[in-house]
Amino acid sequence: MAFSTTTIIDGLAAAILLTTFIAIASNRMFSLVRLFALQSVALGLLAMSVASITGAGHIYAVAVLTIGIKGVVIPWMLLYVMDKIRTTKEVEPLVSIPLSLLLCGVLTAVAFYITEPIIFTSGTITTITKNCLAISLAVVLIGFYTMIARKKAVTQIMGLLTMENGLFLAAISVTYGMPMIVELGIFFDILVAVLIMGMFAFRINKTFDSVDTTILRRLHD
Amino acid sequence: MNGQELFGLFILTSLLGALASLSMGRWSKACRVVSFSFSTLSSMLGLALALEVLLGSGTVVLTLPTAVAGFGTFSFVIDQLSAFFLLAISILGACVSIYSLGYTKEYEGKYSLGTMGLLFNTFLLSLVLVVSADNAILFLIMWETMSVSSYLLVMYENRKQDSVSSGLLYVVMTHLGTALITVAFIIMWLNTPGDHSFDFSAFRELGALGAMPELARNVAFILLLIGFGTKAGLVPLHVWLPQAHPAAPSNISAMMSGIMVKTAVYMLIRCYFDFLGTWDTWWGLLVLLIACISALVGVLYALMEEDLKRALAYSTVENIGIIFIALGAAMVFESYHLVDPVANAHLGDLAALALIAALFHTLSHSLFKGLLFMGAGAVLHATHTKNLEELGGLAKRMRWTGVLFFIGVLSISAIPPFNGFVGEWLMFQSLLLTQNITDPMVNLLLPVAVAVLALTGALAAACFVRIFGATFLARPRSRHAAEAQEVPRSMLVGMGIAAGLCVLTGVLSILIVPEIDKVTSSLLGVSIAGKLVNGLILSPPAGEFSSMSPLAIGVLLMIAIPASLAISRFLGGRHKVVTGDTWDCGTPLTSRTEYSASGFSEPINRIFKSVYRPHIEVRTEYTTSSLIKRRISFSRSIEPVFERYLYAPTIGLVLALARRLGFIQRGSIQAYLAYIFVVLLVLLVVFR
Amino acid sequence: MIVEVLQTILLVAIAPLITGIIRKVKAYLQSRTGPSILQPYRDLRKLFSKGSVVSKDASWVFTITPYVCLSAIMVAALLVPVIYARTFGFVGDLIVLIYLLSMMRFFMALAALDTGSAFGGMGSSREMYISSIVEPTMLLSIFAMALVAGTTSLGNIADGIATNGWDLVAPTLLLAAAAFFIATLAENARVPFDNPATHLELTMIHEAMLLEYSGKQLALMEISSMTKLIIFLAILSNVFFPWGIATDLTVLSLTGGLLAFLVKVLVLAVTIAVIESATAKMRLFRLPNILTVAFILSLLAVMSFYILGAT
Amino acid sequence: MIEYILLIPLIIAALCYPLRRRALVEAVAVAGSAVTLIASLSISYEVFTTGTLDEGLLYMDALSAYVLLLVSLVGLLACFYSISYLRRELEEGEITELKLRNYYIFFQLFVFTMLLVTVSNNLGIMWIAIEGTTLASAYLVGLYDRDTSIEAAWKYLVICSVGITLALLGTIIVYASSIQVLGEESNALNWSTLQANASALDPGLLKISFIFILVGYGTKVGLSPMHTWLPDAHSQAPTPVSALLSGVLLNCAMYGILRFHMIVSGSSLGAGFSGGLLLLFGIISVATAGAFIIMAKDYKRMLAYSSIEHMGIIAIGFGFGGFWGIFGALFHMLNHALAKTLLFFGAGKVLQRFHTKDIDKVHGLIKVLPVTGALLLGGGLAITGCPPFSLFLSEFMIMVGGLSSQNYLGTILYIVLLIIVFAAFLKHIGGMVFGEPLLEERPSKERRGTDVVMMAVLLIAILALGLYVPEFLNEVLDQVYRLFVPGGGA
Repeated sequence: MAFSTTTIIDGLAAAILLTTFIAIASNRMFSLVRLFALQSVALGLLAMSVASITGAGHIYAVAVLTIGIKGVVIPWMLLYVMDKIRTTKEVEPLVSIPLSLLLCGVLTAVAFYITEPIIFTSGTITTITKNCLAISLAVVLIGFYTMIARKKAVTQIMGLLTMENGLFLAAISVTYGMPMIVELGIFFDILVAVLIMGMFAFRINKTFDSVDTTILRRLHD
Repeated sequence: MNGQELFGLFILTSLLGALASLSMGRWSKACRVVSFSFSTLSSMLGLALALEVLLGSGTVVLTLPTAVAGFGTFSFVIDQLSAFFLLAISILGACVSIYSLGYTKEYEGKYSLGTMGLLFNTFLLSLVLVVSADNAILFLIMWETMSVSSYLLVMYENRKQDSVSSGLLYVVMTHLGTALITVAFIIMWLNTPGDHSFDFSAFRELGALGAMPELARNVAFILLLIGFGTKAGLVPLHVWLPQAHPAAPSNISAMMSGIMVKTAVYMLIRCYFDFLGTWDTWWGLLVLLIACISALVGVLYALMEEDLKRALAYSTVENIGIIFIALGAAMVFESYHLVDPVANAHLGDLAALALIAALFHTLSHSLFKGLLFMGAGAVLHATHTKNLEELGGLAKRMRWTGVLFFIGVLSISAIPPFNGFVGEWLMFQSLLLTQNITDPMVNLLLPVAVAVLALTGALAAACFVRIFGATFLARPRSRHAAEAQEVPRSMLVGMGIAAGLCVLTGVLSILIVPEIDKVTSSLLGVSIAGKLVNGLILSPPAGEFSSMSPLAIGVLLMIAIPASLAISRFLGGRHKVVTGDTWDCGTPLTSRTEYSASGFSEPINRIFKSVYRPHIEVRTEYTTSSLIKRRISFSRSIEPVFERYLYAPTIGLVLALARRLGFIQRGSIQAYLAYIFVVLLVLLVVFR
Repeated sequence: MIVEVLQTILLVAIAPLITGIIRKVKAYLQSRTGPSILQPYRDLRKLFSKGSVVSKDASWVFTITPYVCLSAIMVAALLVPVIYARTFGFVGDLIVLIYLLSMMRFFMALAALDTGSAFGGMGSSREMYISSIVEPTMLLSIFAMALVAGTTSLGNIADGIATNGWDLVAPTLLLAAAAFFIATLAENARVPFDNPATHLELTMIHEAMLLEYSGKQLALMEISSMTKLIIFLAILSNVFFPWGIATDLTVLSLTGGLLAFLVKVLVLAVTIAVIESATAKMRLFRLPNILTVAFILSLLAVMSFYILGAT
Repeated sequence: MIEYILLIPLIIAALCYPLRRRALVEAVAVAGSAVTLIASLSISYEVFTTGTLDEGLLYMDALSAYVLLLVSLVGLLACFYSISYLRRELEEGEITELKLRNYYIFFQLFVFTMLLVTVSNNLGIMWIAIEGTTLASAYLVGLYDRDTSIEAAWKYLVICSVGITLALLGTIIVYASSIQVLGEESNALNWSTLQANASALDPGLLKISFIFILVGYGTKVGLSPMHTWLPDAHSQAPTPVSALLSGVLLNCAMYGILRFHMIVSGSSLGAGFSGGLLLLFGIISVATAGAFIIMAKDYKRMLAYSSIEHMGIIAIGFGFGGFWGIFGALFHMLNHALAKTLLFFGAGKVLQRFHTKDIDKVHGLIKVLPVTGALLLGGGLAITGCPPFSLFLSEFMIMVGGLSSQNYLGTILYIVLLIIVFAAFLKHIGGMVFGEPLLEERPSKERRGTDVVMMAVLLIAILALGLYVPEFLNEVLDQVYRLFVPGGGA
């Protein structure tokens, strides 16, 4: 049982990393959102698996919230925003896709390099899911990288969300989730953040006739 | 009234004066009178306080609540050394206050006199508190209060771009100095015994040999020298001085040049002789070296300067150099004396002599430089120009100003029996009596200081002939000068007191030197008054070396001048004095044919060409024919060596670096995120 | 006390004579008859009986300068040993002397500027320029002697060296004397620094400063200049080579001192005259070269005192 | 007890919502801020006298109380200043009535989040609160409908969110290390517990987590090179908000770092690791800020860079450690808050008079706005660390801290940079205050309202603190300092 569940967990973690890579490779906005939804669902399933092992009730709740908010509500909101501001359908990366993929590969290696002592050497962390830490850090870094390498405001929001997913994975993997109240607060914050950012994306579009953030260069020294 | 009450009253008066000026800012005239009456009054109180301590014995102590526990006791103590500087501050403060009554009139309606009164009173107060602070932090606070108030006063004519940039240079330099002083104090604090203390009483315990590690002592010495040297105007830290002094209103220049730069002398004396102890001979030699350079550079630049006040400012650099020559000599002697007080007892005497010379010259310089700046202010007041090439002929138009300025010029040129001469005489004596130092290298270096002192004196005389000549003599070179009128009486009174004291402190130096000896003996523990003064004669301590009596010289001159007058009357009888034109070789003379100030200094410019690196530009405009010239214009500029080769590159470097760094804030959010990304990765990889 | 006053009066009294002698010797060397050696006295008498013309541009500085100059030089004369190695030492020492001379020059330079004449300005400028190097030279060279004698009082220096003999002083003395001699020429406006006989506008220095003076005022200035010259000669002969000077108050030694002084001064006067006849005036801007040499010589004199370890 | 203080701004925000009259909104907002201050004072008094207040999720010790006081004090000042400032903006048509009301609502929410930062015990909640500050203030930063304000708000939002996200990862890692020791208890994320058990925590994890925290919250603090949002946001926000951002928001974020710093210092890593990093980033920040102050063209941006500089100084102080370093840094938090508030208030007045943020276009303030000009100059001298202002004392203490902890290189850099900043800052301020005004002349007298009085009071306060630090403040700072000594310290 334990064997098979950890296999599932590892598989889901790998799926999350994979979706992140595909998101880097994709150049259609809609597929980005869909990939994000997929990733969130995978994350929710992973949380459920963990919950099934540890039997911690609040993780189930968190898993449901993840699937509900990140897998459904937020993608829907993003699609709504994209629809409203009628942006082009292309992603418009700053760095070419092959190079990005290469860099993200490097980032994954770096993430593993960084977390390696924590996972294997120190032995302080005893969770069965600790191997996922490297993947979660990789997802955080790649999400971060997305924000740097993409032009559009919406893609930046999605990069941030990807980072959050990575974080969430980390939380699950090394601590079996944060205390409930904290989790709830975090979800609330993320939701509000996306809302506000979406609003600003509107305002940017209205003011500049574009959601390209590289033209936001009035303020400089 | 005892000393403490007097001190309290002094502080109260100053504060009241400051507040009163601030609140009366609306009524210019009343404000002018009130603020400077208050400052005169407080100066008088300061004078009384100084005399009480100097003539009596013991100290006056005033304690404030401490800012932060751990900072020690915030108290003001007036001991002999403080009292001496308090004396100088009060005298000049009183003169300048009276002078300002009239001088500031021209600011009515242009700038706020309330501000002037506020700042002037604060400045005066902070000067006194600087020389009496008895705690390192309290001292720093007062020191910067002094700097800031003087900075604001320099910027008083704040709509002139010139004042603003000069003020900035000044405040930045002085801040730099303060930073170094602060570090030095912290180093000293770290070495105070037991539970570290910022009190000066704890600092005094550092003077024992070995109380501080060698490195810490030397670092503290260097930092203090640079820090206070900045304020004093030692080369190459002097650059602010010729900028700030001319930009300030003249009453402020007088205070700054006359007394503010001396507070650095005060504190260096206290730090070196009172706290650290001058155990190393090289300290004194270094001071001597820098002092020699300062004296020479100061006077050389003063000779070339066409701005009256700037020339005076450079002359301050020179005189600070002279004071530091004596100070350095005292440090050299004291270093031998400290090591072996018995065998080198005579060197202890010499140290005392050199220190007396330094202090005497400090007092004299505050008087005559104050006087000269006030005189320059009077000239400025009457002619609205301080360009030497536009002045001239004022001796006839401003008779009293001319006479008073002349007394200042005589004093600063060390003409006997004025006070400037007495100071230099004492210095020469202390430098010449060095045969008994066992180190031959030191023996060789001291004559160089003598040579520099002599050279400086001669050049200074040339400089002041030029300044006085160009300003007051011959014909006016511009309409401003031609229409000049005598200044108001209060200004003359202020200058008159200073001029009178220049003469008195010279002629009656016999009375003053013993008092200064009390000051130095409180520091060095050696009193030489008994050896120095016999009746009317000043003679240095080493037996029959030499003697001099300023009083006798004064009396002799006073006899000789009427005598020569009488003789010339007597010989050949009375004859008429006819007034006529100056010999003009047949072509009428105009003010344009006079020797100009630049012309006057041209030969010296030639000798010291390698120092000045003059840049001469002659431009000729022709008429239609290339043979007939329409006009020829000539301009000569000397290279500002320190500004160009020391300061400009430093500033340039900082600016270039800043500009380089500017690329990081280009507005791209992607780039901004990338910085965070990179920092994060680097830290994680380094510290994983 | 009386002797001190008397020797000062003697010094002042023979001052014009020395000037006369120098002129006479120069005339002789140039194969002229030349005026009598008493001619300077006659000139002075003549000048005293004349009125003065004062420029309308001049101020009080111009008026007081002759009196101040004369007074300063008289006070200075009090400090110089002539025939007896005691002076009014308590009044001042060599530093006072040098600064009194500087006072005289200071006033002269100002007075020259006062009339607004270009010549005056030129003379004043050049005078201050030369003196800026000459003054330290004088000071240092006498300091060298002061170190040797252990006192800066001129009388005591003379006394000390006269009593102690040659071995005490040799190298320091020679260097210092050479420097001081150059300084003497420069200070007294002699060739090669200046030509006392010229009124050629572009070359004169000292005379340019006196150009506007006339009558009595000129006479006073002339006396001052002449006295200045003899003071320098007296210092040369009695501070650097004090042998023969009276060190006690016997008639014999005083007479000996007088004779020695006259002989020494005469020798110096002739030397000056010979130099003036044999050399040409230097270009103004080449003067620093020789002056700097003198300055370095004097510095070396002081240093050699320490280097050679004399006490 | 503590929750009341949190409720006040929330209630006020809610009260403002239905109000339609401008004056009423203003009155309610100011009254609310005043009540907040009073409540903070009383609760802080209790903390300072009894030591700590423990209410589970909410917890206060001296450090919390100290920062709490700063928040509510500057909050009140800024709220008060907002009245005249925003009325003027309304007159000029820069904002609408609706925006004005929303402004006060978000203002109170902003204050609420900052208060929450200081009183939360749980590091997770603290994280939520800090993220909340970003969200609440983003509206305020982007209040004006100008393209530049939107740009600034966007950058602020995105960059700070990213930073905060990283900080959450740091928090998670700390949590991971703590549940190994404490088990999965609800207080395993409480810093009070963590600090008490710091020595048992795994140093490797703490290291990684502190890096995330430093980079994450450091973004919010404005440590260079994560500071990039700061000048944009400060220059575009309405001036009272800039004051609030500079004066206390940065301190709040710094508070977040400090909590972790205390935990890490208590662990087997000692204070060297986190202190060293703080020192490093402090110096980089001061250097960067210095460079930009030198090149500054916009005075509000210059003030923002100066905030970066001062946060760097505070970081340096904590980095040096020791009594004087920490004491100085704490004191500097207060001083900087007061001085920067003063400067922003002055800058606001200048902006409304000259309608430009260009340094080169503002001259002769002393003539045009004599009192503001004088106060601005005083503030400029104060902020650059000139005695007799209190910033000198705190900077001096940090210097003492540096030399006594034998960080010679650090101290030298610190001093050199301070001098450079001093020169550059005064050059700009001097150029603005003095000189001949270039104003197209519409001679109008300076409005000397309550805002000028407030500025004067602030200046007098920093002047007085520079000469004498009252006994109680001394005591408070000392109490706070003792929290930094591992093991509670005596």
